[in-house]
Amino acid sequence: MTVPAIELKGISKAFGPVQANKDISISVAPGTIHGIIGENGAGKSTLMSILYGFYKADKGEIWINGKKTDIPDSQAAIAAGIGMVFQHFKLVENFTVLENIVLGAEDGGLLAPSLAKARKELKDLEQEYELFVDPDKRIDEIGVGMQQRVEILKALYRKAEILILDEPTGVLTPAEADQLFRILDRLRAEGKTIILITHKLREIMEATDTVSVMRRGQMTATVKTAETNPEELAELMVGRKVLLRVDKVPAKPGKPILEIENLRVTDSSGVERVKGIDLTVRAGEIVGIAGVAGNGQSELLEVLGGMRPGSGTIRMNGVPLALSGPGSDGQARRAQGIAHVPEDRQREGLIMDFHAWENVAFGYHRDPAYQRGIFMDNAALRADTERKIEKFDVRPPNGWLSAKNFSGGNQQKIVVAREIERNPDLLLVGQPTRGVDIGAIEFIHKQIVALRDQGKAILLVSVELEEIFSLSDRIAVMFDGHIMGERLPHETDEKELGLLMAGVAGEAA
Amino acid sequence: MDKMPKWADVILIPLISLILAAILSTLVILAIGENPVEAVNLMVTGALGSTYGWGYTLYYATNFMFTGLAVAVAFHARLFNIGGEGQAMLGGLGVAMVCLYVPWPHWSIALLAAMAAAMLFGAAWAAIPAYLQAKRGSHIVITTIMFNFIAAALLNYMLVIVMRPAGSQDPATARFPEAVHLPTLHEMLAPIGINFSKAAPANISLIVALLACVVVWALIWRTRLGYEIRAYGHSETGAVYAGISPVRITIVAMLISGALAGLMAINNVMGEAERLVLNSTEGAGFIGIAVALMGRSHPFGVFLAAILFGFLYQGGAELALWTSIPRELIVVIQALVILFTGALDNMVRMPLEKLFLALRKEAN
Amino acid sequence: AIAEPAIIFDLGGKFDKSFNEAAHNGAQRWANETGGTYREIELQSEAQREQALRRFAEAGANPIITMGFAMADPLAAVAPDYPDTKFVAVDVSWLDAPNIRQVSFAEHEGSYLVGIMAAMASKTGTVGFIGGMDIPLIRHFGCGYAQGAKSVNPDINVVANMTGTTPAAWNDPVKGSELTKAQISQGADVIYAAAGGTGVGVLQTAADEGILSIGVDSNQNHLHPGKVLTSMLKRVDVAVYDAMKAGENVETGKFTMGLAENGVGVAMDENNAPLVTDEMMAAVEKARQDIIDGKIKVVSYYENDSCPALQF
Amino acid sequence: MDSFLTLIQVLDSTVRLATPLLLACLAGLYSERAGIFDIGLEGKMLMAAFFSAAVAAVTGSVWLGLLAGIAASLVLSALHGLASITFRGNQLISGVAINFLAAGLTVLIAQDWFQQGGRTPSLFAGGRFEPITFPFAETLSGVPIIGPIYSELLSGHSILVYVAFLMVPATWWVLFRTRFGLRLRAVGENPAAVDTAGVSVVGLRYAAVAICGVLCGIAGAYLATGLQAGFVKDMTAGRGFIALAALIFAKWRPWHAMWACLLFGLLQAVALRFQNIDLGGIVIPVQAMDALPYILTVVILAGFVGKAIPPKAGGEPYIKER
Ligand SMILES: Nc1ncnc2c1ncn2[C@@H]1O[C@H](COP(=O)(O)OP(=O)(O)OP(=O)(O)O)[C@@H](O)[C@H]1O
Ligand SMILES: Nc1ncnc2c1ncn2[C@@H]1O[C@H](COP(=O)(O)OP(=O)(O)OP(=O)(O)O)[C@@H](O)[C@H]1O
Ligand SMILES: [Mg+2]
Ligand SMILES: [Mg+2]
Repeated sequence: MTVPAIELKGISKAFGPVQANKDISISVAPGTIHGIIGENGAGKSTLMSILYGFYKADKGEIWINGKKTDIPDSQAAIAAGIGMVFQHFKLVENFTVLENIVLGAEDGGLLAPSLAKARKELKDLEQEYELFVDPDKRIDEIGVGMQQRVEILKALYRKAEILILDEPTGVLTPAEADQLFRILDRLRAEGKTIILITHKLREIMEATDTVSVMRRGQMTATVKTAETNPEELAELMVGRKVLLRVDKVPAKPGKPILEIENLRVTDSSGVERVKGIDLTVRAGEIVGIAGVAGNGQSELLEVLGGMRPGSGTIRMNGVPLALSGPGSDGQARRAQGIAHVPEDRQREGLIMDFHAWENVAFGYHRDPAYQRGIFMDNAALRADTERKIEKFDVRPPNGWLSAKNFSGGNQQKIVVAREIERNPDLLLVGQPTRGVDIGAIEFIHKQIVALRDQGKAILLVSVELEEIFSLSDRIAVMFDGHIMGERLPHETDEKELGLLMAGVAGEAA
Repeated sequence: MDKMPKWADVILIPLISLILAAILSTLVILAIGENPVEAVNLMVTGALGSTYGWGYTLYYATNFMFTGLAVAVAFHARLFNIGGEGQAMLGGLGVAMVCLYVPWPHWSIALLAAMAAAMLFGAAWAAIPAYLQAKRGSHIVITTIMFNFIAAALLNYMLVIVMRPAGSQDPATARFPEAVHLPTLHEMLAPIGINFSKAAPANISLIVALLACVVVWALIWRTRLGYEIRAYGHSETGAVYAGISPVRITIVAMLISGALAGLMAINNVMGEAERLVLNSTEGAGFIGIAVALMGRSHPFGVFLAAILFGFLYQGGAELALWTSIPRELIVVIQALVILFTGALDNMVRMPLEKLFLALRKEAN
Repeated sequence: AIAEPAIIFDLGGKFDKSFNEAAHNGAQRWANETGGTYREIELQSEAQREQALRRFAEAGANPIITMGFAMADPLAAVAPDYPDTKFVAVDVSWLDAPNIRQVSFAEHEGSYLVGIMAAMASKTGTVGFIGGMDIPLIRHFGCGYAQGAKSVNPDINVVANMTGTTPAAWNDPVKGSELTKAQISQGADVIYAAAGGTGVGVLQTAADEGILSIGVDSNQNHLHPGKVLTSMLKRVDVAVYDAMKAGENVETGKFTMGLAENGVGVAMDENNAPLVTDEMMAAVEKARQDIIDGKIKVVSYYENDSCPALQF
Repeated sequence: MDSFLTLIQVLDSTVRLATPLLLACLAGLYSERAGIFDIGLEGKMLMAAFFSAAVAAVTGSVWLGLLAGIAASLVLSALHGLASITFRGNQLISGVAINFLAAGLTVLIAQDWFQQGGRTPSLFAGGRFEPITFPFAETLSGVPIIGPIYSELLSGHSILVYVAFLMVPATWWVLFRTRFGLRLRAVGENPAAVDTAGVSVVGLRYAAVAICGVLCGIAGAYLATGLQAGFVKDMTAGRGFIALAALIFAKWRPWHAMWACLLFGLLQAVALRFQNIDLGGIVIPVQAMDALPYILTVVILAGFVGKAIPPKAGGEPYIKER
């Protein structure tokens, strides 16, 4: 039996009242790729941050290569040979690649020799692992794939023997992801130990030697990858049998509700994110937009929801919408019968410090039903909230709680209740079940389907292919601001969509 | 769950901060070789021991209610308006123009016009920083600081070159005519048999300030605009989602804030000095920051904090008059209050949160 | 009980080494001689003027002595409310209230004398004047000074600057210092500062740069012994002392203190003795007598708001 | 020739007046480059001015005065660090508090120690920084053009003036050529990157704030013991804010900071020397000159003349755990 490269014993960590990690133990063999999966908020990132000395565990021990090691800060982790690529990159955007790599690992007080040495070593590392980067480019000039390589190089430059990657493929196309896995293979061949965090079962199955499953802050199982299958892992992840499809009757699409022609969106830094798309959503159907995060889906939803300007034509029930200037904001969109469940409920959909009853009016606070003279009719608001809490089974059923005091799933229920109950002609839904438990997922999915069955149009954006498959009546795939193609769910599969998502044109697929 | 109960956040933390500030102030008084007990005694009798003292305390408190509300309204929209001083100066200019250049038949009409002018001028002075913040992202803290200095230069110019009566030596306007004299508390309370000091400057502006507290409360917690201001203050992305225009809210909140700061001029310029002098604001714009921080940006809190600072100011003036403690002691106290209730908030909060968490764990 | 007198110093504060300090000295002299006590406050801001007046009046102080013209307006408002209190206003001469004693000085006469000394001490033929806040009172000083200098040397060049337009100009030594340097570069080798606390900077820089300066109000010769030619004394101390001595019975009305009343003069002491020649002494003494006798008429700036000898 | 001499004089006074601005501006530069906004420059300078003058007056040694000034300013820096780094408070509010604290404490202590209405006694030789005369300044002063430039403009300032101007290349070098500078700039842009690279964010930020304190200390000491001969109440007179304005004007870069401070110093010098400026019929009142630095800053901030982008993480406390 070889000595494990990493051994965690009884790690616990609480953030205030939230217990992010509960008594976690895990052991990773050297020279292997060890996967960790778990739902959003399961505590994966927290655990790794503890290993990297970024957070301090409340309880527990860390053993590296058979030695009990104290890791009070990242310096100690680096010294112990640990490198980490965070879910959200930790790069200084207006520094060059080279400066980012030497930052914190300089030799001596002067910069010039450090940079020269790093430049030379970088060449060697590039050769060794096929990690090509331009050392003199600034971080804000290179793409995310490249940024990730910089992060990996940062770790290797610090002589990391253990490499932690936290959801490295979330921002990558399947092709880029494949390249990453080739690199990881090479690293493993060199004898390095790798911990790979992801929720994507496919990646786990393809890349890892061993896999651990986390749920609600606890480690529920560790199994050899070769001895398990996706179904079993999914069950371990959520704690019960997973329902892969939503029960629903076939769609009966009616007249077009939303018609998009040649829509273009440029973000605040001047980058074009949506590059001329055409799309129609009809009454009584759910159109799902699939794609890797960052390919323009968010911007599409935001333009439709009145959150940012765009150009081109959008017609709602045949009437053109203003895409910039007056009449293009969220208030106008709501008046035109568009409701919007935003991608990020905590930053957008709710005011976390408002009471639930104040949030129930959020976006509709100008509705005459909520007014009494020049004042807001708070009594009416609270009565309305009571009803919605009841109907959507929000727990705890207390309208006076602040939004931040509800769990993620219940927060999402408040948002969904508010938007669906408006009975809109068009419902925009972004990542409706991100970070929501399976029970709530089912409930929210049912509500969305019910709305469709009332003959409403629904545009769904999700990065979870599974969700797209189970809800959509029609699927459009976005890549790099374009719609690569539309498919019917029963006529396609994950493989084909994956190729589209990677920008491989439909004909070739 | 919240980390601690609301009452702890709203009452306990400011109270502890205040006590810390008081302890340090006591140390400062000891350090300069004075007797803190005597000093406090003198302050209390000087500020609260007579209707004269009360008259000054309430006069200062009136100023601070206006500027405190001004800072508070901006805080609700997560805007830090350090420009209250300049806005109040400009408000004074507006009041002086209205009072000097228009023949008013009665003080009541003059007061309404002066209020309008004060709010207009104060709001106008806040408008440019607001616009620049909203449209061009210029940091409002820096621009409002700059505008304070520009206001001082402008007022200097107006008083030295434009509004100084011929032959007068000091840079100040002429006295306002008798017709715009505002009723003082002495005049207002005499009919109901209360003999309030004739010499104290507290005047009907106090009533306006109290009304302003109520109006601001209603505005922030009972109207759509207040809802939008608070929503924007908590989350800009949320506001955009809800169709609340950040540009509009930034500008509107700052206009209201500037108008409130400007409105202070009816008290110090029209009610007290009855002419416009240099530095008539006496730093009230800055004290507004302390008042808003202590009052947790709630109008009732602002009201209480304003009274406290009114007391400190009048008490401090008395100290300067009867002892060798300079009036700057008040500036130090004010600094300590801002420091503890504003900047070092977490120093008090973090241990308290831990305490409440532990208490709750125990309870479970 | 006998009421205590009170004194209100202007913004420069009682240690401005000049105007307010003269008043402070007068009050101290009274206190030392009589063993009496008095109340005092140094104003910090414009807005405090009226409060200070009222507070002392309320507390029964009598007489209440105020320093500087800026107290005129608040006095006009407050004095009628306290008819039994006597007020003494230094540097004020234009109010009409029965209970105010208004004391003003013939600063132009004293300035004329120091102007003579400046012109006689100057080697470059250029002398300087640095005023505080630009108001008629200070022009009044400068005007007398220029006339005195020109009486010695009709071709003399008098450069004049004012520090500012607000009361801050009384207390801005940095600016006083910079103005001094500027005047030195224009050739001035004697500079007269009539600028309150700002003058400290003028005298300092003049001493640093090796030229002569002239102080004002108080005797400032000791500030830089051997470097301050003289000081134009304005006997504010006497005015304050007299008022305190008279107590509640101080006579009200308007009083002007000139050379004849010993209200203004030049300071001669051991600090400036080496600088003052016998010739200078004689010229000053002669001019003093001539002014008292009416043989020389020093034109006052107030007469028609302009100066025959100096363009501001 | 006459107007040339006037020009030299104005520039000479520009150098003197720009010095405290420059020192404070560089102080702010270190702090803000590390992500700590500092509107308390004014207060630190004021505190340093008082303590340097007070200690110089008592001991008769200007060098002890300088040390005391730096120490006093450092104490306020530590307070700012405590509030904004350790307790992650609002940096702007902390700055406001520090300004008030200095304004009040200086007068309070001055009154207690010296009973001179909030001033220190005037400083005499030994208690002040004397001008340094360059070699041959006297001899060369007669040479046309070069002479006055050498003997008036360059020579004859106190040592702190030269220190201030030498700090410009030094600051540039430290920020862009050393490891410390790289880390300092990084922590102002993305503290998480520095943290995960194994460098202490807190340590770096405290270091930056401390450097800021030292420079503010020198600035204040220069005011009270170089430019002036003693402390008077409120003697910084808004210079800390002009320095802040210059920092924005300079877009947080050392060389630009020098030019910005010289520009603002020139404005002050001109406003000092000429009351109202007559430009062929149009009279610019002195108040306009006084307000010009502030107006220029607003114009810069408005982004009409090149955008001023502050360090990304500036003003935000670094919070690892939400
Ligand atoms: N810095 C923090 N402060 C407070 N709570 C936190 C912090 N970081 C994480 N949490 C909470 O801890 C829990 C675990 O979060 P963590 O980020 O480790 O989950 P995760 O498994 O990585 O999820 P995801 O898949 O979304 O990345 C969540 O409830 C989260 O809200
Ligand atoms: N940032 C936070 N601040 C305060 N309390 C929080 C925070 N995040 C979570 N909580 C609290 O922690 C509890 C658990 O939250 P969490 O989001 O992990 O719930 P959950 O078990 O995942 O439920 P759900 O499946 O509905 O998301 C919630 O009840 C909530 O009150
Ligand atoms: Mg994570
Ligand atoms: Mg959850």
